[in-house]
Amino acid sequence: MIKLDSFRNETRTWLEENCPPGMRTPMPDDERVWGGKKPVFKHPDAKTWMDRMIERGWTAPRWPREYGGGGLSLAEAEILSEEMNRLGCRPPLFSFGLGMLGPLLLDIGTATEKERYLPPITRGEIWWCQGYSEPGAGSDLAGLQTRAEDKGDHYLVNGQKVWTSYAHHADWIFCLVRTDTSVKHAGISFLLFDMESPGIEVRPIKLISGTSVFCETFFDDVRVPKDQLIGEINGGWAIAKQLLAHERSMISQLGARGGNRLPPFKDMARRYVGDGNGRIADPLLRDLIARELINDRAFESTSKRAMGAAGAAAGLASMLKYYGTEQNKRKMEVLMKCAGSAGLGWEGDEFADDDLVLCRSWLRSKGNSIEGGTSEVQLNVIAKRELGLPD
Amino acid sequence: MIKLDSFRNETRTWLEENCPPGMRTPMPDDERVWGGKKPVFKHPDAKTWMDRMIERGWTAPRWPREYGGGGLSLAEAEILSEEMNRLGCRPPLFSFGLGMLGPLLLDIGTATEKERYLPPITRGEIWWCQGYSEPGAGSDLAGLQTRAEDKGDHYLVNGQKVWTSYAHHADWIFCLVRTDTSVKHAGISFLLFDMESPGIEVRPIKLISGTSVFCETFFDDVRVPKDQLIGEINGGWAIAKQLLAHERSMISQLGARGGNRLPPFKDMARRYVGDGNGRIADPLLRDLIARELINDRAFESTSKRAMGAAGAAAGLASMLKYYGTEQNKRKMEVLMKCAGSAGLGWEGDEFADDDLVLCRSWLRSKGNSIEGGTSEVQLNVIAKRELGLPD
Amino acid sequence: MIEQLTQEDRKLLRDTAARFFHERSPITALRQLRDKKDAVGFDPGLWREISDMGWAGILIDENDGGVGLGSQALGVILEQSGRSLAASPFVATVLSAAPIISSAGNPEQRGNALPGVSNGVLVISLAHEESPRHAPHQISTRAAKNVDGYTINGKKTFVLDGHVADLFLLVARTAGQNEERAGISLFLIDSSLPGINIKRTTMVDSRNAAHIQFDNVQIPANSIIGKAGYGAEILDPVLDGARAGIASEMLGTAQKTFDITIEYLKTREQFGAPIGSFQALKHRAAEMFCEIELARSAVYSALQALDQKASNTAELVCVAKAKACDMIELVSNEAVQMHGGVGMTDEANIGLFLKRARVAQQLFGDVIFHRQRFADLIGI
Amino acid sequence: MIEQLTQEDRKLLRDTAARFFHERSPITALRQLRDKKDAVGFDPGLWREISDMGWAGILIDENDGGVGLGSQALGVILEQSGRSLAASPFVATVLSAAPIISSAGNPEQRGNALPGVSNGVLVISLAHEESPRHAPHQISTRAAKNVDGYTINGKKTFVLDGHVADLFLLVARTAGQNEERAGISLFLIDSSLPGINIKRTTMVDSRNAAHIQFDNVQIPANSIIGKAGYGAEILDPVLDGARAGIASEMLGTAQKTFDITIEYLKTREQFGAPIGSFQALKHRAAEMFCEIELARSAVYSALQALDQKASNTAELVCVAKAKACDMIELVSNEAVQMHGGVGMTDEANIGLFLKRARVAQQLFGDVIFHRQRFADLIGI
Repeated sequence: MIKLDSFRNETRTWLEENCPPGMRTPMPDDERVWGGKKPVFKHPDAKTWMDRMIERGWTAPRWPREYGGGGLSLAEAEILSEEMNRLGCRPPLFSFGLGMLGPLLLDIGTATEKERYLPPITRGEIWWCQGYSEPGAGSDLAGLQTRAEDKGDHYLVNGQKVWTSYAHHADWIFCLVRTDTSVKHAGISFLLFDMESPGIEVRPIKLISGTSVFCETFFDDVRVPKDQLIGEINGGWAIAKQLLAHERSMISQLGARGGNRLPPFKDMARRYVGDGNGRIADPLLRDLIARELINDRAFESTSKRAMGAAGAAAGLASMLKYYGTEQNKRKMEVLMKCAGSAGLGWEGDEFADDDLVLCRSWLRSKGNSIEGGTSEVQLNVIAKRELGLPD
Repeated sequence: MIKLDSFRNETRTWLEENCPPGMRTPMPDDERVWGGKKPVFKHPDAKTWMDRMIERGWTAPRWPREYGGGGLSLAEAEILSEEMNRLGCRPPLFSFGLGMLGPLLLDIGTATEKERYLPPITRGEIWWCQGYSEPGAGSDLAGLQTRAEDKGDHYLVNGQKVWTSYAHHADWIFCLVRTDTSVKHAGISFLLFDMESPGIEVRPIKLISGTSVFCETFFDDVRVPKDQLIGEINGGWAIAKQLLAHERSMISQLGARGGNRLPPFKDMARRYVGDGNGRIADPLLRDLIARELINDRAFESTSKRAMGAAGAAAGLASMLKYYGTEQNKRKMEVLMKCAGSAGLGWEGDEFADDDLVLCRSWLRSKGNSIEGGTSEVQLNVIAKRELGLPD
Repeated sequence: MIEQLTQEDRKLLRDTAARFFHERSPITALRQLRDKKDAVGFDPGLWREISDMGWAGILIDENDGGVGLGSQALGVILEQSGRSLAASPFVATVLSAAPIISSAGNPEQRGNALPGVSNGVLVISLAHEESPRHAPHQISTRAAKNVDGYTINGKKTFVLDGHVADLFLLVARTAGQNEERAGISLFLIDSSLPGINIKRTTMVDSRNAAHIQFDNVQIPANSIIGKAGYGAEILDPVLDGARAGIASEMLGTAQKTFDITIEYLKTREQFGAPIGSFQALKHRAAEMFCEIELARSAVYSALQALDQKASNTAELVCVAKAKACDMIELVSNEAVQMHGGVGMTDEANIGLFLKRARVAQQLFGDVIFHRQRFADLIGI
Repeated sequence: MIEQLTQEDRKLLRDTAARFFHERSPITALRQLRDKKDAVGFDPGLWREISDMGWAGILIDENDGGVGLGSQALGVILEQSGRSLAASPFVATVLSAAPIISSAGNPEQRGNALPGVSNGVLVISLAHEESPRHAPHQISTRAAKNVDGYTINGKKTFVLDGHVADLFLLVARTAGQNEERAGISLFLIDSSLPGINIKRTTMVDSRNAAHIQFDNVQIPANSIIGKAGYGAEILDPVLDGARAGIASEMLGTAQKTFDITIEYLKTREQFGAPIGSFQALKHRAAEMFCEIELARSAVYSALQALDQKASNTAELVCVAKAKACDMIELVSNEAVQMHGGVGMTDEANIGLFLKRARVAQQLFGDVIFHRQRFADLIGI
């Protein structure tokens, strides 16, 4: 305990001295730092902050120091997180490399692979995207058809991915491909490759909310060196499931917080139907709002309980994904009811920024229960894994 | 039009002269007249009223006069119904013979069959019950196993039925039996037989609501004369579907009215949470009540529209059955919320009669969405017949 | 009493309207208006065609240059236009402003406005709401009497097609306090009067409304419709007509949303089978079918009551709009979910239906408003 | 601060309680009490056994003869007793009456009541509610001060196990008006005093409550608990403990209902397959699972807050009871429906769970009450 207390003190001091004031403010979506070969630092303090955290190994606090991580224990990492929250520090770097590929490689990668891929992730030098879904393989992910043919010294990749997040900005992709067409799940492999390889075309997809963070990605005779296969040939499905569980828990949390740009649910509700004292006079709207705030509390408790459970089961991850995203959709609908015509604006100066953000967030929330495995898929998983209901 | 006006006048006069005052009052469930070989007339005026209506042919107003019906046109029958409602006349006779078996025989019965079975129905001399479901054949009705073996001059029936309404009082049964075990739907036949035949045992089923109107019925080597087969041998499934559609519409209407003994929904709600002026002060309960009253109105309009549609499709009958029964369950739950502990009484003088009736009706309502084909079966039918969704 | 259409007439009208909107105003038309950020927000040529069909004058008496077919006929047309999300000043003009003039305008007002509406050359917008949630009597815009007429001061919001309106049907207060039913008056005024400041607002459904500010706007005395202070008596029944009308449009929109979704369920395959073969989706589709049919019955009953001037019309209108709101919220949400990722793309049409649904839900009162009003009307 | 149980202690307690209720108080026990119309309504022998396990004194301090393990331990036991629908005076005595004496009784009152509760020889019922819907401060029963003490006049309803109570914990008003929080006082009185008229009511869940009439009942001055007029300060936190306790029972009841139903889905065959293989039922089962887990988290959080005397305890209790109410309504209704005709028979147990569910929903406030209270507490 004494060791942890001194860690807390040191950390607090370091953060106070090193986190620039501009990095202690709420972060608009477009000021996120994603790193990559051509990094964008919209906020003037963002690069300083990222570089200082990289130097300390705290872009990946729990990873080993040899790969640029912080080498912290679980308890230390929690303290770091608490102290960052206390000061209101922004996360210095966002990346699917830190959140998804890195942990996977730490778990199953060879020494060579770890040395090759992990340091550029902790240093924010490579922007990774993920290639899972295909036009004909959404809920039925294992039905994917993108082929990787063994051409001796390389794989030749042909096919199409969809819903590749930020593929138009990404440097590399981690990608599920079919290496055996005679079987379904057992014919899938996991490849990493450079998005600058010849034969790759990326088209952003415009969403109903007006944003374009997802892409269609086309592969036409893309050559991938064979040493960029991770795990066993045809052993990709196990990797996919591991990554999916992780993605689900990320999305469920995102959903519970109601996205990033929108002020908290209670504040938004008060904005539209609160009186001067923050009370909500209309008893029916008040009841709708209270209902969702109650659900939020119960969901929070459940998330904590699930984290506490030794090795959260797939069924619980699915429960959190399902409930968190459906809950977020309900909250958005409640806010739309509160906002009335003020929430129906698409653009223009006549609407306040928060009003426009509400409308876009409401539309965007509809995707939460689709991306990362639809609600229907989550319910299937729960029925099978948690309840043992027969096929 | 003149003819109808004079029919209305005559009808009104006749009803005013012939319907005893005691038969113009709301009817408790236990004063229903079911007829049969040992008829029970709990109310002193009930027999007079039934006899007078039988004499006039108005226990079955639209059936041909030769079978004891009234021979009325659709328009005339509607006038009779309107005039009976105006005076508050009780239906003189309840029977599955009038509502189900009779219309079927009128449609597909032979002349002999009509002469044999219909007049006792209009005269209330035979109490019919229906033998459809079996312990292993509920939603999957065509999975029934009760065998009828061809023994030359008779069928030998063995097996078990369940949910036979009032089988412990009934004189005869119309019954689905298996006459071919090598096929499913095409191996079912429709038999009529005397419930006094040797080998029949009836056990009433006690429901969660405390009543026992349904029975288990056991057949052990019951001999049924071969001329009591209706329709073709192995042609019973078409008959079953015809009868089921009819039953569904009966139950959906029953559901919408909230059973018979309970005062109307709005009155009950006011009983528990109304102020002196019939207003409901609590805004949340008021909203719950208004919601269901709105659903009631929309359901009424839908029932009328469905009746108007030329030959209501199976999908629409299923829709009415599904919605009407689910709606009734919702209303009962709203009343239970309004009633609080007053609705939780099981028996004893400390609860008002309407309170006890509410609790029993709430419990009974749970069966509405099960009997006559579960809600799940109705949704299957809608998806298939109305929406054409693939199997 | 409005002339009643026969079953056959109605079927004919429905088929005509279905064909018209399908051919002349497909969903691509709405996309084009949106993507080129059209200044008008609807196609005036199409609006003229709609008028030529007699539909702009459908509620207007023959003596005033209309065809006077009544609410059920109107419902038939709106149901069809709802299927193709046709953008037009129908709601602003035909459904809400013109009926006020029809029911209470003096001969001069009628003559100036109604033939122009019927002919599709005049856009009149109802300038009514002052807060984001429908509140018919929450009027604080003041019309102060003076020797030359009235001076108007106040602010209006969510004025449909207000940026291109020739005239405003203005709801203002000549007496009384905010929320009071008494003291509300109606005025038919030119949109180009000095002191009127119009700001177009682009809505999520790609249609347009406006914020309108009135600063010391001087209007002539003969602008008033009906008797000063008794405007709510005129307005309230017209709003009921508009509510039933928008509910009809919602019915068409929801039905089309549902049709598209059922088609998708039959064709989209996952796990080696059409997703419409999965029972969970089947049951949800069947539940939507039930809700659509219930809403349909409610809408038809309300339209019939309007034509018959039935005493329970207001109640039936509440039932119709309340059911239509709940129903379309369910259907539009389920449609997007059942389309999966495709439903989230701007390229698919399903999102346009979702967007229109929420705007229509708010118009003339959402489900909460109508449940409360229903409860008031039936005295619980 | 209450002693915290370790994870291992709690697991041990849960296993012990599970085995105890399963073996000593199976559902058949409740059926027998019901069918023989038992005069007491619970098995006094069983209640003594429960007390011997130390569970009747679980909230009572060791100095008062209890074991003082706190709310989380209590929750563990109630969750298990909820699984077997065990009838006992637990709710009346342990959950609501005794904690009032524990928290505010004077040494004499504590000495007279608490050891008897812990030993299972004393039944004390909280005589509180005056209307059918939970309303903690809606007290019109009067306690009028006089030279000998107080005279009580009024009427109580839904007094759990009131027909066999030795003592009543009476909530009455010494000052103020109905609905006012101030002026409420608490009294510990003998149930056999002249002027007390007790009428047993048999409830749908086969448990018992009573209507109790007080006609000029003279009670001694030392019956009062705490300070006259400040009873709500004592009562309100105790009610929160009772709410969390009943929510724990509901959690166990719902979980057992769900377990039975899942088992049925796996074994019942229709159309040649177990009905649990049909996707629509699977999804509904999975949704129930989610709601149960959410309610579970909410209940555990509330129990923990009670033990830690956290400042947001009341909020968390509202969350727990509100979620438990909605969850058990869903689960009990779905369970009956999924059992089909079998679920409607008295012979199957599932109906008993449905009946108990609705009674528990009403106890100490239904979901509407708790949503409103939550909104009040968080200041919206």
